[in-house]
Amino acid sequence: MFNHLLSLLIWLPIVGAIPVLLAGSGRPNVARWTALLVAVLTFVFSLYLLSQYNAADSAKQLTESHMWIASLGVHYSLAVDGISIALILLTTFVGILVIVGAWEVIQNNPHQYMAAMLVLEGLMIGVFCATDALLFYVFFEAMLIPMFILIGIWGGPRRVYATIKFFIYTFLGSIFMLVGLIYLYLKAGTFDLQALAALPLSMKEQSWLFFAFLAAFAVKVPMVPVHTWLPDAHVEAPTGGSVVLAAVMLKIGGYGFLRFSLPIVPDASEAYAWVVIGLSLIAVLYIGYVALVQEDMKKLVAYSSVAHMGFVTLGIFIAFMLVRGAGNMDAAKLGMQGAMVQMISHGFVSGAMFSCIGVLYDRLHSRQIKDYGGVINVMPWFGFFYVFFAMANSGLPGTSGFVGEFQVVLASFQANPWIALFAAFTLIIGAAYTLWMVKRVMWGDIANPHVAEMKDINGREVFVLGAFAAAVLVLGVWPQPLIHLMDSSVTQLVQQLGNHKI
Amino acid sequence: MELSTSILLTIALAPLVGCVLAGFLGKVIGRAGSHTVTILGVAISCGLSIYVLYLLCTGAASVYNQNIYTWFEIGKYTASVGFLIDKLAAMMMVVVTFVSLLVHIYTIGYMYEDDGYQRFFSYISLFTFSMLMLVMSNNFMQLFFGWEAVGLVSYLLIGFWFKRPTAIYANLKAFLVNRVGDFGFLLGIAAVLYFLGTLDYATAFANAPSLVGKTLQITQNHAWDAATVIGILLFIGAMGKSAQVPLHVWLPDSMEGPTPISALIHAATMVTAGIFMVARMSPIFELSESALSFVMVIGATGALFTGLIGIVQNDIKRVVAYSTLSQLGYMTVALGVSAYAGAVFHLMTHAFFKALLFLGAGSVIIAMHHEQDMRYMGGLRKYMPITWITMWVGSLALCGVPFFAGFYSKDAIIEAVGESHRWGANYAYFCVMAGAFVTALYTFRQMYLTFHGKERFTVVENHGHGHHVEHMDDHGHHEQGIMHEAPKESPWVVTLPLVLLAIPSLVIGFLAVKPMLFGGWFGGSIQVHEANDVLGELSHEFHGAVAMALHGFTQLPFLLVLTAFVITTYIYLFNPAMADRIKNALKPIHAVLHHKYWIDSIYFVIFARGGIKLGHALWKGGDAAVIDGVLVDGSASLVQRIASGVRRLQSGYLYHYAFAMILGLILLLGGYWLVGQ
Amino acid sequence: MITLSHFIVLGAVLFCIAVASLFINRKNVIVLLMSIELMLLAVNINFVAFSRFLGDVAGQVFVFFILTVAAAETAIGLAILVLLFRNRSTINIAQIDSMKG
Amino acid sequence: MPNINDILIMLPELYLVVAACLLLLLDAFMKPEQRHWLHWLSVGALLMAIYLVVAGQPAQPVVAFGGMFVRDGVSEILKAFALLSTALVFVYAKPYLIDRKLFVGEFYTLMIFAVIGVMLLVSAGSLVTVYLGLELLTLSSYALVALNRDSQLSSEAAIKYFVLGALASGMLLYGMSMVYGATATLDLANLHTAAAHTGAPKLLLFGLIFMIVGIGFKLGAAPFHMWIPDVYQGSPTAVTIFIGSAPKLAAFGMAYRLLESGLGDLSHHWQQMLAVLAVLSLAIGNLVAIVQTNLKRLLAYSTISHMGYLLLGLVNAGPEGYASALFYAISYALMSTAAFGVILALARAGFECEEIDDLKGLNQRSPWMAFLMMLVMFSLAGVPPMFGFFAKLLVLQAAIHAGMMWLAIVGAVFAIIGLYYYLRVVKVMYFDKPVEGSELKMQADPSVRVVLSLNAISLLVLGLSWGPLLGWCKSVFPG
Repeated sequence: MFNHLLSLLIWLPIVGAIPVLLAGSGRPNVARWTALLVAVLTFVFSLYLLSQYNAADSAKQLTESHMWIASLGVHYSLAVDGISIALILLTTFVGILVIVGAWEVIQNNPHQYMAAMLVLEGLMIGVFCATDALLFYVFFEAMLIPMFILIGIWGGPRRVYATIKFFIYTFLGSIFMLVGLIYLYLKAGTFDLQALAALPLSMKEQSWLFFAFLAAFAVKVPMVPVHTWLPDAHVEAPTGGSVVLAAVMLKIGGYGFLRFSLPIVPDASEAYAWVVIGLSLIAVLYIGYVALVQEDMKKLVAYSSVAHMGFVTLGIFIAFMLVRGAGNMDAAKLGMQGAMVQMISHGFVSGAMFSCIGVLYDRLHSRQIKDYGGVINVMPWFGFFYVFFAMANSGLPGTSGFVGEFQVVLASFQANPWIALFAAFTLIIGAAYTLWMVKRVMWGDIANPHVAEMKDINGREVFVLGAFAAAVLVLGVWPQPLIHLMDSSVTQLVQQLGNHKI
Repeated sequence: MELSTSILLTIALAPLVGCVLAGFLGKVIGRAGSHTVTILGVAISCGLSIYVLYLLCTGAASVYNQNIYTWFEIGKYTASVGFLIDKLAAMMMVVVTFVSLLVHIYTIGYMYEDDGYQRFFSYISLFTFSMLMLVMSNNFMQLFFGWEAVGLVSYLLIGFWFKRPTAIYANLKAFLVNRVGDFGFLLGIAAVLYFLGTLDYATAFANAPSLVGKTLQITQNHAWDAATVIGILLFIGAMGKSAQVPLHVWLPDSMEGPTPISALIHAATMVTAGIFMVARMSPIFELSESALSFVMVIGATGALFTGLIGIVQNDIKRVVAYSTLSQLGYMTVALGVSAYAGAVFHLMTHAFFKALLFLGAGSVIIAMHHEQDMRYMGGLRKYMPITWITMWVGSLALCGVPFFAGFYSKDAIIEAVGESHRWGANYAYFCVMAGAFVTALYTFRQMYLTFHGKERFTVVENHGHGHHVEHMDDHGHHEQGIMHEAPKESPWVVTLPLVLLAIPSLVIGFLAVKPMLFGGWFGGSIQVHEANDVLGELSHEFHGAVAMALHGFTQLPFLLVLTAFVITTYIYLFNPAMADRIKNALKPIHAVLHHKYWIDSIYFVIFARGGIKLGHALWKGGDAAVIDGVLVDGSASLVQRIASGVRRLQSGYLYHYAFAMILGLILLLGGYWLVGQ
Repeated sequence: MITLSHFIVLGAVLFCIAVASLFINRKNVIVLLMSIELMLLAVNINFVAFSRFLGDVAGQVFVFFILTVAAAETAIGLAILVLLFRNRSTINIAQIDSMKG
Repeated sequence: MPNINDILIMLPELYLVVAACLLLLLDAFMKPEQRHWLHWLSVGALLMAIYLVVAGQPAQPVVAFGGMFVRDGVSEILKAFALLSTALVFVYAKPYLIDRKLFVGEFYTLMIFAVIGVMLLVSAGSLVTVYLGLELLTLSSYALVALNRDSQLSSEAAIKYFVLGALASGMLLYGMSMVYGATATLDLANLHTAAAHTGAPKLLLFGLIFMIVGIGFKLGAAPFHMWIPDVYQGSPTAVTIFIGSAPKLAAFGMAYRLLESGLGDLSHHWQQMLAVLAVLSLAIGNLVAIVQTNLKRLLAYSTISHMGYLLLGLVNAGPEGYASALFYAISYALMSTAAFGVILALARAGFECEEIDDLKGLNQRSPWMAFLMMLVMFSLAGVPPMFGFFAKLLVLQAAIHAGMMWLAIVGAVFAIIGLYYYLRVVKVMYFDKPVEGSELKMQADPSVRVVLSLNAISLLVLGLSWGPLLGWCKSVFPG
């Protein structure tokens, strides 16, 4: 089993979905408990994975490779490095929480809901493990199916529009990547990522490929201006869907940049880094202002996700300016680490925010800010979590939200003070939109009788929010373990940036 | 000997423990339980802080600078959590914990009717923890942590009575304005890392000289001096936290918070964090004349103009608030003229007497059942003698009457400014001088309106006690000037802190002036270039505290105070009508001051309203109209339209189908024919 | 003297007439069947002509196959025609358009 | 004179002819309630034929009847899958036929004859055989389309199919005559050599173009696609499902025989033409499908677009390209069989289940059916990990390899548009509430259940391990 640990992690949830489905709508509790069991097992195995991983070694580890399509030389090959492991842990962790979070909230066909969640989890883990481009692509796309179902069945009133928009938007982006990958395959005769990274490419080819990849991952992250699927998807998605979407799925975009754009088309990435950096800064400013005026809490948090993910792309691509411009490896690592920490942290924080909104929604069946007010009066414990996560969302030191942004700002100052200036603007605008929402939802006198009837969170919700809070706090107070986990991988990644292909 | 890490950790963490207990188990351990644990926590750290200071003063312990754990380590960049305990830090620790302790005690009396009793204690303990982290830090990262953490607690406490619209408006405003400062501060830290390659104080200060000559390329052919950039960026942070113009707007509003908070956070400790920070960074600031000039001018402006506003305020707390702004201005000026020691000295004295004034005001407010408008007070001295006397002590200290604590610090600052030859020093000198006069004006006015003259409230008996609670809840909504029972002196938990604060307000200056100002007491933690060492200049004329005080009686500042005393006495004791006549006479000026120079309103229109307008424009215009409307849904509907067009080709008629095939054939033939040519 | 090209042209002309009548005629289906026959005949002429002039028999063999198949085709065609008339009591092509779009 | 060897080579076909005739006789002397026997017998006959095809496959390509009949790897694969899909058709169709009083012997015999036509076509060694196979297939199809004698649509579809089919085969023949004129041979193998040094290249190309029209029609590639929607919609679903599967394989076989075996040297000419047809098919198929409300019609247009993708493989005009096209044809046959199978399984007397809205809320009524249909839809849409995705992957790869990047991008873009209407079907099944009183539920027949499930699941399984099949496809096209 031990050299199949990654396969186990991928397939356990997917196969585990079958008994959950078989439980049928007749026996919801069987389905729930089975799903929870599977999720917990997966999490345990991911912890075991962590224990097996040797952070000192920058090479990919726990490698698995079987010939998949002999006639094409395509392999089913898996391996992980620190970055992957961090994201896998995030996935499995969130995986449990969404199952618990949906416990009695989902009444319509819970078994299908849970099954979809498990399948989704497995596929996302697959994305983080795959070292073969085709395999990656398969997981990358297959992921859309369960999410499509999740939003479509258990979503809000405009769910159909939202979910189809989500699917087609993402598909649109990735189909061009597919064409690019095929081109690479015909050139290299393999889909193996390492081989592709070694493949020499002319600047012209690199540019085309860069934009093909950009199309795929920019949509996923999402970056301005291809972000508009996200608010719709989030608003309509069920709480669990939003949580997974924000916490893990968006990360796959950033992860894609690390695995494809940077190693395979380094020179084009350098040449067009300004595009990505520019878009990231726009994400921080433009989206910040857009978020400020949202009336729907989920939309607000969705937009704030876009802004926060802007830091991820910024941190990744600032590295180019630092490595190739200033030749400052450590600063590049700082930025890259910042991006990674930001990814993980955003996973926790946005997941938590969406869970909070879900808690409110379950009680009042509204996400409109104006329908709330003075919630803290009736839900003090919930209020504590809400304000805490809001603070994390606005990047308060001591919460995970701060770490990544801090590092990225520090790094980008090394590249160019102006970039840092615009990035740091998030301190103000981020606090503005988050706390203004808090003001209107939490503080104040009880706004209306409906609010007055709201009950404070129950044990299950405390568990979910508590788990998120613990993660946010620990990561905020002591990020070093995470950073150490990813350090060697990031170092190696940054060194790769140095070598030209032309 | 070396200070033991465990002691320092205890100092920092004891309040946190109290906070957690009171916060999460508040319902379990009850009110008494919560205030016991929190007070215990703070008392422990206060005692230990004093012990630490003692050790350092007696030289029994050397400066402590160690990392507790590594926060992150990436290549050559590391950020740690650690302590740097020198006299500067120790002094701050003592001030913070001491005032905090007294405020804790005071709160028992002040908040005894409030539902949020436990929550309140948890907050102020959390604040103490954050503030300690700030002052004990040995690196920029932790400094920033404390910096924002105190901001958070301030946010929570200003909005403590979260049912009040004004309170939750004020706390949002406070947090955001502070964030503007932090924005600069963060960039400052980034700049430090960029130029000095470290976040650790010791290393950074050691490398500081290397900044000379370094520049930051702003545009192709334009570069700024490194030290100036760092200095100004860091100082922007201080401007936010220490409420310097133009980022001062949040402090007066912060008076929405309960009075103990105003005393602890918005007068004694948190707002002085900026001053402390700049003093800490003296090695860097010393490298840039321009940065210091900037600091000085900002401070001087604040010192005078915010003080002026204080004259027209009627809310007893707001008067004190504006005086705080003005005093912070003084400290900043001192920093600006490189008289860091003076600034810190004034910081300390101010902490005591301003806390005293606030707590006194609070005591009055209790007595008046949460009436804060001085126009409905007067003649309170016979009801509450202790408050009355202690507040006079505080006021005289604030005005800088010789022998009082305030005198030594403030006079030193004024003298220092006089000595300085920095660009803008004359302007600063004028400001601080005039500021002394203004300070006296509003202080005495406040004392007279509150404690002297005839009572401007009527006592109506036979009202239930229950009204207190109600007043607690919606303060200020009752008809003003109507009391339901005669005001009475506050309980001992309230008066004890007043007395305990009155003592240092009286003597601390006298005792500490020699070592702190002229004795080089701070040692290496504050570095001043010879050229800038104005205090050094002054020290030649210094012949002991007594002499200084006696000399002070003949100086211009004291004469100004005296004039102000005479004027206010005449107006408010003998000829109350005069006040209104003056007001009418100077209507335009009064309007300007009353509207605080319209700065708040301008900010609100530009940043709040403007921001929302901009947001709407971007959302509706950018996202909704262009991206979704045109690109996404637009292309979708375009495809739909094309599709329904193409579908018409499928007419259903056999001969059309046949024709289509023929066309296809012709197409191929024609295409081939074209290729053939 | 009649050359190969004469036959080819003849075939082409017949073929064109047949094809044209397929979409010009909008009256009834029988005409369609006839023009299909015509088309096949055009093809046959081609084959015969070619096989004659190339001196290769295979072409003429093919013609026999075509004729046979054509017969079968017409049989089925007429069957469908009858069916059509029974269901719609018309064989007017212009009215056979219930499926479109 | 044909020797015994020729007979053996052609054994599967001959066997089926005999079987078909026997079934016809049997049917004549059989009481209606005994027809179930007939059903299973014909299924058995087909499976037997598969066995004969695969088991008797010679290692090397062999020819019989003086080169008229070729038995090689390509024909083997095509025959095997054509027979298999027809067997599936039989299984799915039974309940439907019974409900509609169409459960008659002709259905089986006609269809078997059609399959024989397919088998003949795909192993044709000469233009004559091509023509005969084609006609055998199409003539039986005409009859099948008109099977439902009382349906207006059915007869309309039949007449349209018939006339257009005749026109197409007429053009094919005309083209053949030209080619014959230019090369003086009907034998494909000789044609291949003769085409190289013909005296009349123009004539040859002229013929080629006409033949491409015939091929295009058989594939249903635009602009020769007009018959497809109406025939799919008009004919009984039990027949539509057949037309959608085996004949597509046949069409590929025909294209391969004529274009590669016959006129391989002219590839640089026909590549361009096929590229044009491909673009048109992708565009028209995907666009018009978006606005369809009738499920069968929607699938018809999707067929057109899929043929466009198949052509993407053919334009490569190399072994890799043929392999990918063959792979695509097979995947398409499986997918469309499954898709129509679901429709058949849900339809019953008085309820055709033809409209997309008929599937509303299927997930509530019959989750399993909904799941299967979802698999099929995502496979058709080409979403990994479904079989359909890898088929698309291969044809795109083939096109790019042929240096037609633009064509691949066109294919990719239309894949996105196509995605939309497949998602719509899933949406209707999963996201909509069932219509009150709609008797939407799964047919009871267990054989249908099992086979259909296997068929749909195979799309997922083959998606996860499509290597062997691809290997097989590649192996039959020697580089």
